[in-house]
Amino acid sequence: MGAETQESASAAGGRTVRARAADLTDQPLTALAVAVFWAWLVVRWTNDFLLDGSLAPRGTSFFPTAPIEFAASTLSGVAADLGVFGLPFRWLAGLVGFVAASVPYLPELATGVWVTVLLTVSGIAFGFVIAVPLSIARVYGGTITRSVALAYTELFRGTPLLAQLFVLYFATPLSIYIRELPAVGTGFVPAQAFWVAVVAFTLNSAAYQSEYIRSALNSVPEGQLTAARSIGLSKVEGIRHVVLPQGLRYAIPGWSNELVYLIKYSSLASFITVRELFEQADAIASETYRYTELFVLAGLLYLALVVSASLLMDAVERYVAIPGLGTSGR
Amino acid sequence: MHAFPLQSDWAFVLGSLDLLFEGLVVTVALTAASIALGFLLGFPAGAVEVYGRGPLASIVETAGVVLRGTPLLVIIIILFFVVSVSSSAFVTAAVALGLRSGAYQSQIFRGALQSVDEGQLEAARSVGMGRLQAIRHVVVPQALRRSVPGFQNEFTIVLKDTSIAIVIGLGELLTVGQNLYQGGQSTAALEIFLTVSLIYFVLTFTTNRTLDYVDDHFTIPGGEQA
Amino acid sequence: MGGGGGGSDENEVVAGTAPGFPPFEMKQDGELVGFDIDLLEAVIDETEYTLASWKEFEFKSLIPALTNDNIDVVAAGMTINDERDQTIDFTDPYYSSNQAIVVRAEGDFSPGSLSDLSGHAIGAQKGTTGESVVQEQLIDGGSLDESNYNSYGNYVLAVEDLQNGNIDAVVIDQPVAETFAAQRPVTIAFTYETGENFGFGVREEDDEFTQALNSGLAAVQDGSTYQDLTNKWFGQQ
Amino acid sequence: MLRLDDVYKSYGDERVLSGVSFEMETGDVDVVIGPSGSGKSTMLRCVNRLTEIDSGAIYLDGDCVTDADTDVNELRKQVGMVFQDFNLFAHLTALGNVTLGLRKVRGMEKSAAREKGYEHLEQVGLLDQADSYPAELSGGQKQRVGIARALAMDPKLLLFDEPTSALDPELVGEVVDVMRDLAAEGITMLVVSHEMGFARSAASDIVFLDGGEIVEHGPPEQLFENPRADRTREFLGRLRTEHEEG
Amino acid sequence: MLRLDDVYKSYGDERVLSGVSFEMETGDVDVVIGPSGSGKSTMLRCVNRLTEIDSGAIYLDGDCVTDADTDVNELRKQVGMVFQDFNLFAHLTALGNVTLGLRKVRGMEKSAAREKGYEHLEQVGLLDQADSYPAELSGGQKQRVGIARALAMDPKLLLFDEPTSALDPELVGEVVDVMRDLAAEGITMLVVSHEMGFARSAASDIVFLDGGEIVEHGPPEQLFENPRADRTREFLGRLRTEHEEG
Ligand SMILES: Nc1ncnc2c1ncn2[C@@H]1O[C@H](COP(=O)(O)OP(=O)(O)OP(=O)(O)O)[C@@H](O)[C@H]1O
Ligand SMILES: Nc1ncnc2c1ncn2[C@@H]1O[C@H](COP(=O)(O)OP(=O)(O)OP(=O)(O)O)[C@@H](O)[C@H]1O
Ligand SMILES: [Mg+2]
Ligand SMILES: [Mg+2]
Repeated sequence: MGAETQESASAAGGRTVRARAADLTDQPLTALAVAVFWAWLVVRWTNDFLLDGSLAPRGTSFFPTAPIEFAASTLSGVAADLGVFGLPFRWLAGLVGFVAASVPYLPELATGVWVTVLLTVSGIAFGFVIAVPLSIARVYGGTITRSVALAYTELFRGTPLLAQLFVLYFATPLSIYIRELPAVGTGFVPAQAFWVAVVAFTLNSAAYQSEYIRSALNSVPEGQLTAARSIGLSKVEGIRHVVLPQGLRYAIPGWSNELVYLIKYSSLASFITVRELFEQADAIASETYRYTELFVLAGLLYLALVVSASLLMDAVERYVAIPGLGTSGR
Repeated sequence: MHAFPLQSDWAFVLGSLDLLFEGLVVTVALTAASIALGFLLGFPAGAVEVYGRGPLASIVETAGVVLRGTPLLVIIIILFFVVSVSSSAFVTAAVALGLRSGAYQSQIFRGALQSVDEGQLEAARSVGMGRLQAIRHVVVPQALRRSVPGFQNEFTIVLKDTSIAIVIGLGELLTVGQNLYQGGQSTAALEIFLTVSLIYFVLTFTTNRTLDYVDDHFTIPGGEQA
Repeated sequence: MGGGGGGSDENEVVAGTAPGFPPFEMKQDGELVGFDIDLLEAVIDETEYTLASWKEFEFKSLIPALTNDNIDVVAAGMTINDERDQTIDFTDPYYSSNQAIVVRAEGDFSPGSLSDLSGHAIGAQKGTTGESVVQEQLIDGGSLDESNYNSYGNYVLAVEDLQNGNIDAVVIDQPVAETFAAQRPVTIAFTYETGENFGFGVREEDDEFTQALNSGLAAVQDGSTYQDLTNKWFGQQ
Repeated sequence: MLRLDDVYKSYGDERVLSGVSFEMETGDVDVVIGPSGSGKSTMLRCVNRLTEIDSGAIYLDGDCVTDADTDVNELRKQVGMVFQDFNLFAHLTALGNVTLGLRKVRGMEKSAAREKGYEHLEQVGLLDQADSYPAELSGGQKQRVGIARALAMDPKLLLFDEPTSALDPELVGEVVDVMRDLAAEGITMLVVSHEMGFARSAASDIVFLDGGEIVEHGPPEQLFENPRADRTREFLGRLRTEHEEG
Repeated sequence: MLRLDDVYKSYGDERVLSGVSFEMETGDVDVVIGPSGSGKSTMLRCVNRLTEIDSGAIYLDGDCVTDADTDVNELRKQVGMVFQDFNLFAHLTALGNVTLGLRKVRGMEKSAAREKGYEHLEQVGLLDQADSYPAELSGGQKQRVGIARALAMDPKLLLFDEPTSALDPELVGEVVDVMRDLAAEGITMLVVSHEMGFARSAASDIVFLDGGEIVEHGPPEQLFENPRADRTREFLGRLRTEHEEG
C-alpha cells in the first residue's frame, strides 16, 4: 500500500512536471522558432561543409544586412521625430539594429554550433554507454564492483570539469595519439582538441548519467525482479528484460537534464582551444569588440539548442511512453 | 613520443599553499553567497510554479527556462560586461551563480512540493486549515526534507562552478592556481591543477557527507510516506 | 575619476592588467609584479592622480572592463593598433616590441618567414597582437586554414601545447618569447617586424587623464627611472 | 442536522451525483454502501466541500454550507473527515497529527493542545504510540490516529470514507471497535463502508447509492433482510457470496 | 510431489520457520492459513528458492530442490508463483507478460509464444485484454494475468501468496473463480489465502501455520468444523467474527 501510494504520487508529480515543460515548449511559436533555427543550421552546414560554399561563400551571410540596417535607422529617425512618444520606436530600432549587427556573425557562429552539437551528442552518447553498466554495478553489483563504480562517480563529480579538461589535454599524451588518426582535423571532422574534449565530457557525463539511471533503477519496484526470477529468468536476464526497460524510462527526465547541462558545459571546451559556439563568439568579440551582440547572440543560440533538446526529449518520452509507467503515463 | 612536457615541481606547490588557501576562502565565500541567494530566489519561485497562476507564474517559468538554458560562462560575461551589475567581480559572480542556482533550486523545490501526496493537503484542509496554512505547516516541512538530496547536488555543482568566475578574474581557487604557474617562477601547471582538483574533491566530498548526515538527522523515522 | 574605479577621490584611478605575461605582468608569491606594473606606478607618481588599486582580468576582458568603467587605465603590454583605437584611446607608446615565432627547440620545423607557417598548426594568445598577425597575415591572406589556428587564454598554455606537439609554432611578443626560450625547450625561429608599440589604454573621453599620463610618461623616460626598470625586468638579455 | 437537497455533481461530462437528497439527525450513524464509482466518496467530500457541488444545497444544523460565502475553514472545523488511506501528516508524530489543527486552527496553547491530544489518543486506545511517526504505526493504528485527529476538533459530524478498506483483514477489527464506541457515545457519523458487521450493529440507517442516485434508504434490518429494490438485493447478494460463502 | 522436511529459517535473530514438515500429492490443492507474520509467505518462497532455507530439505517429485547445486532457474520453471500484489511487468502488455518467460527462458519463437500466450489468457478469461498494459487493468484482471503468466510455463506446481488480498471485495470473485477452475482441472496448487469460500470448496487440505510451526493440517471439513488445537479454534473464531459477524 505504502509503496503504491508513493509510486502513484511520484508518477502524478512526474506528469505535472512534464505537462509544465510542455506548456512552454508546446507553444506553436516555440516550435516554429526551433524549426526555423534548425532549417537555417542544416542549410548553413550543408553549404559550408558539403557544397564547399556554393550557395553562399563560406563565412558570408545568407541574409543581406543593408535593408535591416536601413530599417533600423528609419525607425530611430521616426523615434527622434516623435520625441517622448517615440520610445517604443526607439526600442524597436534598437532591436532591429541588434539584428542588423548580428547577421554578419551568424555564419561563423553556425560553425561553432556544429562543434557544440557534435561535442554534446558524442559526450552524452558515449557517456550513456559507460553509465548503464556503471549504474547496474552500483545497484546490483558486489562489494568490489560497487565501490569501483562509486569511486569513479565521486571522482568525476567531485572535481571541476575545467580541471579534467586541463589534465586530459595538457598532461596526458591523449591529444598526441588522436592527432595521428586519419581524418582528424579535416573538413567537418574537428581537430584533436575536440576529441580530447569528447573524452572528458564522456567520462564526466557518464558519472552524472549513472546517478540518474541508478536512482531510476532503484525506483523500479523490487517485486519486478522477483517476478522475473520466479518465471525462471536469471538475475542478469531479469535486469536486462524487466528492470532496464522500465528503469530507463523512469530515467528520461533526469537524463534530459543531463543533456541540457552538457550543452551548456560544452562551452568550457573553449578552454582547450575547441572552437565551439562560445569560443567562436569570444574570438569574434575579441577581434571586433562587439561583446554585447556576440554574447547575447551566443546566449540565444544556446537557448535555442536547449529548447530543441527539451522538445526532442519530450517527443522521445511520448514515443516510448507506456501507460502507467512513471513519467508521462496515460 | 615527446618527453612528458611538464616538469615536476611539487615544492613550488607546497610553498604556495598559503596563496591557494586565500583562493579557497574566496571559493567558499562565493559558494555560500550564491547558494543563499539561490535559495532566496529559488524557494519562492518553486512555490509560485506549483501554487501560483497567472502572469507571475509564467514570468517565473520563463525566467527559469532562460537562466537554465544559458551557459554560466555566458551569464557571467553578460552580467559583467553587458549589464554591468557591479564593478566587483565577486558581487557579479555571486549574482550570476545565485541567479542560475535559483533557477535550478526552484525546480528542486517544485519537484519536492509536488511529490508530497495530494492527500496531505486535503487532510490539512479538512481539519480547517486555510490553503496557505496547510502549505506552510504540512506540505513545506515534508518538501524541504525531500529536497535535501537535490539540494546536495546543487551545492556540489555551485561549488565547482565557482571556478568559472576565472573569466572575470575573480581570485578564487582556480584563478590563484593559474596565476601560480603563469607567474614565471615555475611551470608546475599539472601539479597545480592536481592540487586544486584535490582541494575541490575534498570540499565536495566533505560537504556531501555532511549533508548526508543532515539528511539522516531530519529523516522521519520509518520512511517518508505515511 | 570616471566611475567604476571605486576611488571616492576624484583623482584616484584603478588600473587593470592581465597577469601571466612575464616579464610585463605576472603573479609571484601572490603579488602582482612586472615591468608594466612598476612603470605605470612611476608614471602616475608624476601626475596629480593617485593609483587606488590594481584589478586583474583575462587579457581579452580588459577593453570591455575599461569601457564599462570597471577600471580607468590598462597596463598590460597592449599593442596600439587601429581596431583597438576605434574603441579606446592610447597614451604615447612606452615600449616597442616585435612578434617572435617560437618553435620547439629539438624539432625539425624551423621556419624563416611567415609564409613558411602555412599548413602548420599555429597558436597565439587570445586578443593579442600575435593573434592579429596570424589572422591578418596568414588566415585572411589565405595561406593558413582557420582550423589550423588555436587560440589560448594564456601564453603559458600555448607554449605548453607547442611542447606537446599539438601546434608547431606560437606567435608571441618578443620579450616574452625570450623569457620562455630561457626557461623551456623552445626557441625563437625568427622575429616578425611589426614595429608595434605598447601603450597604456584609456577611455576615449578621458582626455585630461590621457594628457596627464603622457606628460608623466615623458618625465619618467627623461629621468633614469625608465632605464632602471628596463634593466630590472629585461636585464638577463 | 445534516440535509442534502437535490445535489448534483458532474466531472466534465460524467454525472457522478444526480439529485441526491437525504437527511440525518444528531446522534445518527448512517452507513453508505454501493458499488465502486457510484459516487459515495464524492457525496462525502461535498459535505465538507473538498468537492464543490453543481446544484442543490447542503444544510448543516440548518445553515446552508454550499453557499459561496460560507467560510470553508469554519465549516471543516465542524465536520471531521477520516480518509481511506489515512493521510496522516507524515512529518509529525501521532500526537503532532492530533494537535496541529488545535494549535494552528484553534490557536490553542501548546500545553493545552497536548493535553487534549493525549485525551483523544486515549479515546482511540493509542496513548502508548503518541510519539510514533506514521511510518512506525500499523495500518489500524494509523487509522485510529486519523480518527483522533478528526475528533480533536470536536466536530458536529464525522465523515468516514471506507476507513477500513486499506487495512489487512485482521486489523479491521481495531478500527471497527473504535467506530462502534464512538457510535455508542452518540457521535453523529456518516460512514462509507462495506463492513457488514458494523453496519448491522451500529447503523441507524443504511443508504444504498448506485449510479449517483439513492436507490434505497432505511434502517439496517429492513434494508438487509427485506430490500425493496432489485438493485439493492442484487448488490447485497454479491457482497454476501464473497464474504460469507461456503 | 512436494515434501518439506524439517525446514528451518531465521532472519537474523528472528526464527520464522521452525521445523516445518508436510507433504502434498499431485493434483492436491493445499491452502495455508495463519496469522500475519506466522511465516506463510516465507514457506512459499522457500519452495521456489526466492528465499534460502537454513536447514532441512524440500523435495519436488523426489528431487531435492534445496541442494546448493540445483539450478534455480530450472526449478522455477517447474514452480510457478502468483504474488499478492501481482508484480506484473509494468512495461509489457498482458500478452507480453505471459510470453516473456516463454521466449527468454524457454527460447520459443515469437509466433509460437504468442499462440501459447493467447491460450493461457483465454484460460483466465482475458483474451480481450491481451494488448492492455498492467496500469490499464483492474486488480482482478491483473491477478488473472499473473496466473496466466505462471501457467504459461507449464509448471508442475503453482504457488499463490494471498492472491486476492490486494483486491477490492467486489473483484475477489473473478480470481477465486479462476483458481477454482484450475483446481477442477487438477493443477497442483499451494495457496496462502484466507478466502474461506475457496478453502472450503476447493482445498484438499488446510495447513494452519502459527509462529513458524504447523499447528494443524487436515481436510477442510475436519479443520473448520472440528479443529483439534485451541490455537486453530481461536484463529478461526477471529476470522469468522470479522468476516461474517452480525
Ligand atoms: N477528481 C475527479 N475527476 C474526475 N472524475 C472523478 C473525480 N473524482 C471522482 N471521479 C469519478 O466520479 C465517479 C464516482 O467516484 P467516487 O470516488 O465518488 O466513487 P465511489 O463510490 O467512492 O467509488 P469507490 O468505491 O471506488 O471509492 C467515478 O466514476 C470517478 O471516476
Ligand atoms: N527479508 C526479510 N528480512 C527480515 N525479516 C523478514 C523478511 N521477510 C520476512 N521477515 C519476517 O519474517 C516473519 C514472517 O514473515 P512472512 O512474510 O513469512 O509472514 P506471513 O505469514 O506471510 O505474514 P503476512 O500474513 O503478513 O503476509 C515476519 O516477522 C517478518 O517480519
Ligand atoms: Mg470512494
Ligand atoms: Mg505474507
